Amino acid sequence: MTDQNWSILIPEIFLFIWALFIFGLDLGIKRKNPKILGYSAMAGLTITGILLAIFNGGILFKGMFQSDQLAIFFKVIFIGSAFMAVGSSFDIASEKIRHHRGEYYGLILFSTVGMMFLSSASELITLYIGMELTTIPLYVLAAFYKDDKLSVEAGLKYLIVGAFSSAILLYGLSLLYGLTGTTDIVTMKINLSLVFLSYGKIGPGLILAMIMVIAGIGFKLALVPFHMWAPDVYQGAPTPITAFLSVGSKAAGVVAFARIFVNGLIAFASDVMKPLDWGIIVAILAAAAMILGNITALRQRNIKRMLAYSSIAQIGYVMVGMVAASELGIASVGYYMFIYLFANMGAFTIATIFNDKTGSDGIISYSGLSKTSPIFAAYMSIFLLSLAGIPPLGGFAAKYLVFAAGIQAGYTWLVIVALLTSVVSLYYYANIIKTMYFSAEEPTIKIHPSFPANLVLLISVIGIILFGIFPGPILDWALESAKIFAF
Amino acid sequence: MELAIFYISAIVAAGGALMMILQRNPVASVLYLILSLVALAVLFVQLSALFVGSLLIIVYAGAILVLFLFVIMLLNLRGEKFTSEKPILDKGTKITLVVLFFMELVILIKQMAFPQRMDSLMTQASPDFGGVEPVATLLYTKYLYPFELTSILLLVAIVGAVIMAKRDKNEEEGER
Amino acid sequence: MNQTLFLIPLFPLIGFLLNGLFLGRLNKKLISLIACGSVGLSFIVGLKMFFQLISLPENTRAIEEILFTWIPSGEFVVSFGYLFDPLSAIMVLVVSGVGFLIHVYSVGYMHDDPGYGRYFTYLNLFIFAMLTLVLANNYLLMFVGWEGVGLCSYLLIGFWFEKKSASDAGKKAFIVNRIGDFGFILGLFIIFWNVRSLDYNEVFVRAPEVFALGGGLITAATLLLFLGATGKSAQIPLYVWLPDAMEGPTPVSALIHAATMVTAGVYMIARSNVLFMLAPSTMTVVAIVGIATALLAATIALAQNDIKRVLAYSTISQLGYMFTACGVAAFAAGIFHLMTHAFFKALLFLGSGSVIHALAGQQDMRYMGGLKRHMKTTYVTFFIATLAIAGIPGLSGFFSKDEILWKAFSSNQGSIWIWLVALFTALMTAFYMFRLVFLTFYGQERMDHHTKEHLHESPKMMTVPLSILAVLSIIGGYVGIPHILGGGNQFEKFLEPVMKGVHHGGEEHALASSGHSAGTELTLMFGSVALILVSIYLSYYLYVKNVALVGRLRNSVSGIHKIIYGKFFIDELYNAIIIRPLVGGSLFLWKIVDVVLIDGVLNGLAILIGDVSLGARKMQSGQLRRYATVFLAGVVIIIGYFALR
Amino acid sequence: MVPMPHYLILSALLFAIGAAGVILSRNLLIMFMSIEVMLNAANLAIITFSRFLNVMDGHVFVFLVMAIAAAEAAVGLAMIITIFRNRGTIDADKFNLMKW
Repeated sequence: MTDQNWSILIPEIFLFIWALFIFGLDLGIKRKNPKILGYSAMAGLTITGILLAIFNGGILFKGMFQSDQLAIFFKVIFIGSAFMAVGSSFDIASEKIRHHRGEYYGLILFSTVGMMFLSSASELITLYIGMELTTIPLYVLAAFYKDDKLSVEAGLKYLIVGAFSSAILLYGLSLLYGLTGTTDIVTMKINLSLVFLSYGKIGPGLILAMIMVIAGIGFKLALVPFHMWAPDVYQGAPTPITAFLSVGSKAAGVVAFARIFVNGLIAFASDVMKPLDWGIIVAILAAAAMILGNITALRQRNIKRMLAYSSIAQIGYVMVGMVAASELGIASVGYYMFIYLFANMGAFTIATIFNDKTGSDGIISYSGLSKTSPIFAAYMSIFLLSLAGIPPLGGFAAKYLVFAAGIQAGYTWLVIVALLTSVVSLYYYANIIKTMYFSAEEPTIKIHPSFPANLVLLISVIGIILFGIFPGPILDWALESAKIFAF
Repeated sequence: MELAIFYISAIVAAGGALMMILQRNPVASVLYLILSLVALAVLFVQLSALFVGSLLIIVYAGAILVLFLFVIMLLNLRGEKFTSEKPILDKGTKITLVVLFFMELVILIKQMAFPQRMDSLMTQASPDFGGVEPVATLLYTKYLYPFELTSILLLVAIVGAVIMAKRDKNEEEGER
Repeated sequence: MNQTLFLIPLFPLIGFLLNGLFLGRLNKKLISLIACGSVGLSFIVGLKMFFQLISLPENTRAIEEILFTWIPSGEFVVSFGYLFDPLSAIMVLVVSGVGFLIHVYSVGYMHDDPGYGRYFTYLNLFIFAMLTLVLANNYLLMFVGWEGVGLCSYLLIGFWFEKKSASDAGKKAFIVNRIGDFGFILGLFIIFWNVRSLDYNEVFVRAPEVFALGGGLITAATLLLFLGATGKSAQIPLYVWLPDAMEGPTPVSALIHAATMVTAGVYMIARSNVLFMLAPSTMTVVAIVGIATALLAATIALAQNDIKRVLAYSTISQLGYMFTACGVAAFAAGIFHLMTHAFFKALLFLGSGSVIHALAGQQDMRYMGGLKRHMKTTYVTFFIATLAIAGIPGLSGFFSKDEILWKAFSSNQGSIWIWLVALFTALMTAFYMFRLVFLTFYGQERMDHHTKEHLHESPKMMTVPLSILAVLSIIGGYVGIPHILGGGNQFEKFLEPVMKGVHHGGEEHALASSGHSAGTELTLMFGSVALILVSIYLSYYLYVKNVALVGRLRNSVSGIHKIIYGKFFIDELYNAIIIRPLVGGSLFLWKIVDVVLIDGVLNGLAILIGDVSLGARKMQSGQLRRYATVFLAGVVIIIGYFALR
Repeated sequence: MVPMPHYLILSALLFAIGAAGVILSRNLLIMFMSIEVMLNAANLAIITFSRFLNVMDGHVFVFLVMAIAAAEAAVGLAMIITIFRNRGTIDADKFNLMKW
């Protein structure tokens, strides 16, 4: 334990302490002014981001904690999604959440801490704990409206399916441990190649382990067929939490997936390794996710459920980049998640604001929004069009890169499926735009978001447009972060 | 001898688990689960995992499952009926699914190739293998970091459990 | 080089942003000033660049400006840049020029519409997207514009969304175009995959090395690109959206669905001529689809009574012409026709808009007639445009259409059959266009009294653009006078640097490349003109003279009149032998092929996906155990499939 | 010495029984206990591997898994209490307000 650079833990430790501080603050201000809590949570996240920029690069605990570029890239996404979730929570925090406001924000921060630890984990035990640390606060947050039947039901469903998947994941991890004799991902890679070299083959036990790990992480990603919980939970949970689930928690799943599969089991991602090729498994699941997600989204009338199916489909696109398992593939996944952060958080923020005002999540109630709140209708259109992948918004460049990576890696059929389904997807995204702009019904609702929500929306719109037209900086960074894997 | 202990424990563990899911009364379920866990602890000890085995009894059977019992008492669930009106077909499909799952697991586990040293080292473990001290040493040195992470996790769980289980009085109405 | 190119699309973008941000808060004058001014400025810059371009030596006529690297990632570099070469120069001038006139016209036409600001916002966005499409220096940026114009088209078709038919039409256009776009981007991926670049320069230089002539890959790629083009440019089988698109405001039909956006497909194929020339079988498909569309649409147009629908089918038919030209490797002729068509078809649409305006929204020709007395300017300009589209010598349409006919006949890829069908289509075009003119402007005034009293010529804002377009419709063809008439075809020469895929023999190609003599060309030219004149006369006879005869006949009691006016039997004969089957066939095509078959297939597809969607929803039963079961089943199936095989 | 596959197959059996409990039982508490069984099946596998690999890292893993299971159980039971207060039942099939 000598000459270790402990300072790289500072962002995580700070955020943890800040969450405790918010618990205390809630007691201190006697629950009078909910805004202070929200602002301090946002401030804490901002400071964490700054600290992350200062203290990074290095490994701790014999490599169990790695502050490499990939971790930092995704930590920025986590912090960003938490920031936006907090920002869009101001209205519900003052009206719907009467109790435990401090805990509400504190748990968001805790979950973010969990994600940050998870993204830095390069060892199975830490990874598993990071995963639980991410998820357990989210169980509670999903059920945070304790008087609301839907919210509690959402929390319960999330919890049961989550615990179930966590057990499956654990079993998979235990098999990996047994097969390789180690919990360290890099050593695991070495041991596997040793076994391969000495025996000339690796038994099908490995594929069992891989499938169970895919299932466990697939739960977090809401990958078909491990997605069933998602629509219900997304619908019932408080909307900012839904947004956080759909972005932060998914990004955490993505990074965990990348760590285990792209870093540890990279050798088994090609046709040569049949039948141990995890690439084809994930490719089929991704195709299923794109098809099922997009098609089911077509007939949804609730915007949160629609966005749930849409995010099931979106993760399918992300996985196209993942199965490519190349530098471009991982970079495109990073870029995709970055744009997805803006687009999805933005869309959910609008849904939150709208729900505050009208109490409705029905798509039909967005009728004529363009007349009363033209700016927000325009924002929403930008988010949805970016999700659909319309140029020149960020979503287009993201899809382009992911598809290019897929084609480069030889998954042409998958890219064709992705293209076809994205044609379908545009229909339901455009349907909302149509409802907002082309509805003959007289609109009555005018939405006035609070300042932080406005800020979130503005950041998202600027992010989508700016990084859509100039993807350079983000992409370079993502490429840099992809370099940590030796391809 | 060892084999006999294994089989007895295995049967008790599996049977306990099976009985647990077949019970209608949750209290009985918990008791069967405790039985199953005790048998499992015996196997742990047989595998030279003395420390973890005893933890299984102390922590799992002693604390977690008691928590379950508390909750059952608290909710006073005696009266609830879970009469099955589901078609038998549904149940049959599910059972088939589980049996298939088990068969797949068995087939694949039997075909597993393990690292070379595993075959050679199936011998007597060193006397303090799995004892309190070596495990604790590992925990506080090599695995200090996940250990500390777990403490955060427990804190989060406490906060979460309190928030969830607490009955909120609507006192704030007046304040606002 | 000083960078001025990016200004061309920048102005409409600024206009869009200004109008979009202050939506509805500006007064109408300011809105129209911003909207028209921005497009006008684009046109001026375009003109300046054009003169800069022709001052360059012929072989270096291309100005490229790379603004920045758009997607930089290793070998997948895509730059964000504009390319101004002869082809895009023509497109820019047409788009911004015609666009400007239509903007001005719209100021008058949309004056009382509550969505005035919104309208111009969309319109400016459209111009921006269209200019991006034609100025792009790579396929990806072109796709950006391609999607952008599609979006604007969707927004503008559904502009009067209170009408269900309008929003349905928007939806239809949207779905159909998505199918095309899917093909387009898939084609791009094939190109990208093999050439590793999407920049025009690199693609066109490297494509002949990478792809084998007539190879499967290049054929697939070009076919997919062509699928994209059929969507955007309304060709078989994806043409069905265009007639419905007429639900949009008339200036929109003029700008987007006649003059500019729908020609994007032709532009794209002309731009990719190098690729298409590598795939002869695709060329054949293009030519056949083009000519079949031209024929089908012209036949359908014969029996339509809605003035805008006739024009819509006519547009499809003319686009088919352009594709035929591309298909026989006469890309320059295709672009030539694109340009002249932009002039006269925009004029026709605007003229019909003027008519509809005067008749308070009436679009049915059966309730028009006799308008030439009331609307002098509209009538004259409309008539000029009709002459142009019919291909009367001296007007722009003659030169471009004749060029296509001749190329269809003489080119290596062409054949006499294509020429014959094209000629027949031309005859029908002349017929139905004059039918349109006669029904609208001649004969009795069949509208109701109320409307009749309010008949008026449109305001200056509308008639001035009409006049300018009329002038263009006349003189627009003189840039491309064929060799045979002593012109030297400046237009084709101008485009030559872009058409690298076509082997240019210069003079000899145009004259007698395949052994056809100048005499043949002249004969064909005069022959077709004569036939067209006959066709016009037939139309005149049936819809002007005959109408009067029928009227008198109805009044007469005596059967003797029938003999006296024995001519009438000939008319009847004509009617029975020629017109009836033609009209009947036309109706049949419209009802069966268009409405039932193609619409049915498309709608069926949509319904099918919807049903699947419903079914997929049902899987989500809301029960926790079901979710866990599916989860486990997923694991079991995946293990079963992958681990145990 | 009991051969390793014996332990592993027992662990697989326990895991399958646990999974059966989750998908078959309608009582939330029993579902939750079944998940505990699944976790312990995994624990058994880890301990087995640890023994036959002759390294104790697995013991640490199991130790930490127990802590995680405790945390999960605490939150889970609290959630069950909440939903019982909210709906007056812990029948898993009754919670289907959200579907399709």
